[in-house]
Amino acid sequence: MQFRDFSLLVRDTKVRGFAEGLERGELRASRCVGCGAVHFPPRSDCPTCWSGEFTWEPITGTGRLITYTLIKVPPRHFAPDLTQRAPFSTYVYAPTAVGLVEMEDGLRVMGWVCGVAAQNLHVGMALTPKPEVLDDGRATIVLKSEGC
Amino acid sequence: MQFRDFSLLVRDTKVRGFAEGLERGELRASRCVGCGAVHFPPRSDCPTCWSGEFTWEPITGTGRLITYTLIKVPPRHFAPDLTQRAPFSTYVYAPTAVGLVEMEDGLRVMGWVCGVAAQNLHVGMALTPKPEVLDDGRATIVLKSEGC
Amino acid sequence: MARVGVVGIGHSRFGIREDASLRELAFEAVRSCINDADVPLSDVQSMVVAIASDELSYALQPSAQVGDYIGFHPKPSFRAEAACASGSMAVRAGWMNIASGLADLVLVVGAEKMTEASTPDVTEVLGRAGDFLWEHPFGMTFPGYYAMIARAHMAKYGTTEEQLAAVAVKNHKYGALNPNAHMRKEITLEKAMSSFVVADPLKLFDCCLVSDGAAAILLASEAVAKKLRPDPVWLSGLGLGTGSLALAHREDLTSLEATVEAAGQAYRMAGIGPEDVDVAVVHDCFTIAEIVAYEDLGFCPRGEGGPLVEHGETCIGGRIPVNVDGGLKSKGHPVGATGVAMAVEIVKQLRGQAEEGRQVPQADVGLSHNVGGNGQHTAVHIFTRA
Amino acid sequence: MARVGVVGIGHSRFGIREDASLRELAFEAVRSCINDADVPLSDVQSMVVAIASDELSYALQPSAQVGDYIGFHPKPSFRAEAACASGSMAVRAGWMNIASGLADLVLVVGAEKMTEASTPDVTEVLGRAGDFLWEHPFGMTFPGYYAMIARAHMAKYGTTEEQLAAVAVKNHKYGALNPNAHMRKEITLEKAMSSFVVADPLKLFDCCLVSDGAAAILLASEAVAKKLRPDPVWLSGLGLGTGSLALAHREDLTSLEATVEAAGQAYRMAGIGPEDVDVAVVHDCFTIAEIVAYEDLGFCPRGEGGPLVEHGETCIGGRIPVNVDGGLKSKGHPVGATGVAMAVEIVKQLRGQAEEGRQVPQADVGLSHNVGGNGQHTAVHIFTRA
Ligand SMILES: [Zn+2]
Ligand SMILES: [Zn+2]
Repeated sequence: MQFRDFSLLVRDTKVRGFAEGLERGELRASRCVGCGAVHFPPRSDCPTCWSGEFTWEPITGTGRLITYTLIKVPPRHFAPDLTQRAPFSTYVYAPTAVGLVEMEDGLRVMGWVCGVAAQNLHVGMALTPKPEVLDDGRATIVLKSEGC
Repeated sequence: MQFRDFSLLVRDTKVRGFAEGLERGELRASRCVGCGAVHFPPRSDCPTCWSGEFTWEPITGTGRLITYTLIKVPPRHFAPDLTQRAPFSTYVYAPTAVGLVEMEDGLRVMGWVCGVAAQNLHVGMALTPKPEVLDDGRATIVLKSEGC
Repeated sequence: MARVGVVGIGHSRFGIREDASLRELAFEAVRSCINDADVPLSDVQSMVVAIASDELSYALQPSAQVGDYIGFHPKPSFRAEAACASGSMAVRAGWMNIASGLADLVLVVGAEKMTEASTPDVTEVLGRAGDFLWEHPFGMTFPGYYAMIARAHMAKYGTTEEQLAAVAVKNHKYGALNPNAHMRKEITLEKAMSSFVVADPLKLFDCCLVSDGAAAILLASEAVAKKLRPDPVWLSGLGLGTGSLALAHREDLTSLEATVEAAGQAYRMAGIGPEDVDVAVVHDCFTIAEIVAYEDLGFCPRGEGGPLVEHGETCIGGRIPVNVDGGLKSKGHPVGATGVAMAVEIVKQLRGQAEEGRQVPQADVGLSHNVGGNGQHTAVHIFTRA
Repeated sequence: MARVGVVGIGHSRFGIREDASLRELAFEAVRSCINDADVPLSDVQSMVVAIASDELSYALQPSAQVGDYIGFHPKPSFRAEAACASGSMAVRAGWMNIASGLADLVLVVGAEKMTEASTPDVTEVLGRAGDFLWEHPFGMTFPGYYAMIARAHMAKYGTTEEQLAAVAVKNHKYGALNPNAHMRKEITLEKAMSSFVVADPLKLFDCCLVSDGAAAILLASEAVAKKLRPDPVWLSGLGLGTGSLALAHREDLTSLEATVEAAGQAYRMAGIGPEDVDVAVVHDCFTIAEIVAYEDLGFCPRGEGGPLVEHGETCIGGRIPVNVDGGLKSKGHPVGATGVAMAVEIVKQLRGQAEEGRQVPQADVGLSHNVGGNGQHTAVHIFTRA
């Protein structure tokens, strides 16, 4: 079975609003109507108050890089010679760095790091998570340095 | 991941001699050197006497059909429009019948039934199991009626 | 031996659930189970999760998706699997978890998300539940195996295609009354008989549905169960049997050795016989499977399964009501969920909480029968009120 | 609480086993286990099988392949799974099977056939052990997750790439002495440091091998164990913890919450502390994982895992010998087999049967630590001689 793209994966679920957000350039967290907890990755059911009602809110601002890696050996779905179908993000991003940033409110976002040379990456640096639509029309999440 | 063909499946194991037999037109059972038990599908380890030594012997003669079916909805690996790679047996055999014959010594062999119209199939009829190499160069097992 | 009780039951709606992912389906079942038990999830000490296919779940350790989404970590959880009988393996492991003294409140969850994959993909994955090396290469599909069992049963006992169809008609009749069922509509014998052939002699209406869904039960030690509710249902008999991987190796193609073995264990452990069972859910992945189950479970003599259903003896009011929740046939078969959903149904029946028209009167002893593949694994569980 | 003993151990050769299929590998381990226990398989009442991936096995209910091939049916058997920790889930389920009173002689088998698939395929399947929905789409691979853990550990504690490499050097040194190991050859620090980068900062020699293999143990109730042999090793402590599916949700990226939880449970149950452990096998799927395990298991204070291995304290003769079988790093990591193989190694050490140069003297208490995915599941088991 083939790896499916990100948007498709979330389209079939109660968090399909996330994919809609991505396509509009908005990175969204979900907020529980019952207890106010904010979740990213977004959830549509709350394990604290058991509510199933959520609203969407955008993740904005800049976060700090808390860890990162450079994937040099990509999995099959990113290996261009091994599959004709390029899912979600195309391999142009590999071996670019993948990072995890922590926002001021504590939410953490994983994404491709953009605009920083590998040797200049360091834990603690400021990066801004943004959705980005690639030239194949699919959306992904990018962590942008200033000026990128 | 794709379904792999039959010969490949057994090539990696201690029963790889079965695949070699198929290619030479011989349907083989395995006989345990320790206790003499004969196995089909072939085994290379004996759960009775725990021996790991086996010899090959051909399955010959005619058996009786003990059950059968006509597969009208084939699985993906036999569905011609859904995969470009036709493994083991090509779909030309579907929806031809699949049957299970019991030989005189009690061994049972599953295979494609050849040369019998669907409405003439019946439990108890005589059929002879034979390996057959298809036009794609891959081997399979066919249960042949007289004159087929 | 230690007694283990069921103190909570939960069930998602089964069907083509485009609105929910695997984890969201599991949440739905767990929420309803926790509500039913009226116990906070924080009191639950351990969990066992049944999901049949890594591949359909696009995940290794798919149980982690469930544990994470219901907020269960860092507490113990693992996955139990035996294809279509996975749910019953999780129930069994949950029982062992408590009876061994490791925990006294254990959640058992079964879930499967099947309808995202294409029909040929699902057919492919399920077909591998049989002997993928020596039988699958002959175009054998999951229906193909049961078609061979049906053909052998017809040849040996004179079982008819009409008797097979009678199973479907009965199960759709009850499924129509079950709000959680996938296909809530009655069918006629004519409709069943004239549906297209999938694997001769099995037609479309001889085959269960491919569904998404989840179910959950909460198990408790005897002391805790009695504290939590006045009416726990007891899991009094456990049986687990296995059969040869290849259909070719079954001495008798018209019976599942695994069921006979599992039933023997379960009846012995519960101290009852088939005649004591008031209501049963059996594994009707195909109509022939229900008929074979009648015989293997001892509900009727060998070869009389066809006449049993034909004469209405497995309807409510008959000798032994079977699959009055609709069965896999009409309620649906999200494979990992099925065994747990069977436990939910039997508890519902024993509590007298089934919907109108499908409640078996005075049901004190219930049985579930859950088969993996074409008989490689079978679990039989017996539930009692006293 | 009931005592459960290990009365037999079996282990196949690990490696690229082109000569054997999944079922044949399992047979190899079971045969050696049955020989070691000197008990006929017909006396064994029940079985639990660990296989991590349906997809790599080309089968639903892959446990049926094992049961069929060793001739176990119609007796009970099912599969336990938690990715790379599957083997320990089967050990746990085997313990529960006996402690619950359902059986008193239970076989536990772990097996995996991995090298038939291509490297990108295996990378793909293992990568799905993490959060396939929210993290896998960023090219995240299994090494990628541990690379992020390594980077965080380096940033917080100053752990160095040389310290990571020291784990590899140690484990290869001992693996060279283990006849069942996949790669029986020592490596130098220079070689490890100069190998190519897989996921920065992890290099090739920071990663475990992809292997085929199987292992088996036979568990018995206290009474049966004492009857069968004078020296049963007791499975005295069981711990099972879970962690968030997404790495992003770990409060501390330098520790696995699942390990801390599992270790706490196991130490409590066995009535011991980390200082009592004479020999340990820990889950070194990547070198950083072994360093984090030292800290999470309490073998050293937080942040001192790097110096611990650098100073030779986890070699024989040091404070606590770890992975003197070669670890996953050099012995190999057929994922489903690993947890069972860990039990085999600890029993071997406690019996004093390890090969020359890798036997820990006077080992009375042993510990195994087995992680599923990047910390979604962790099992810690404690074995004792008395
Ligand atoms: Zn809430
Ligand atoms: Zn023999």
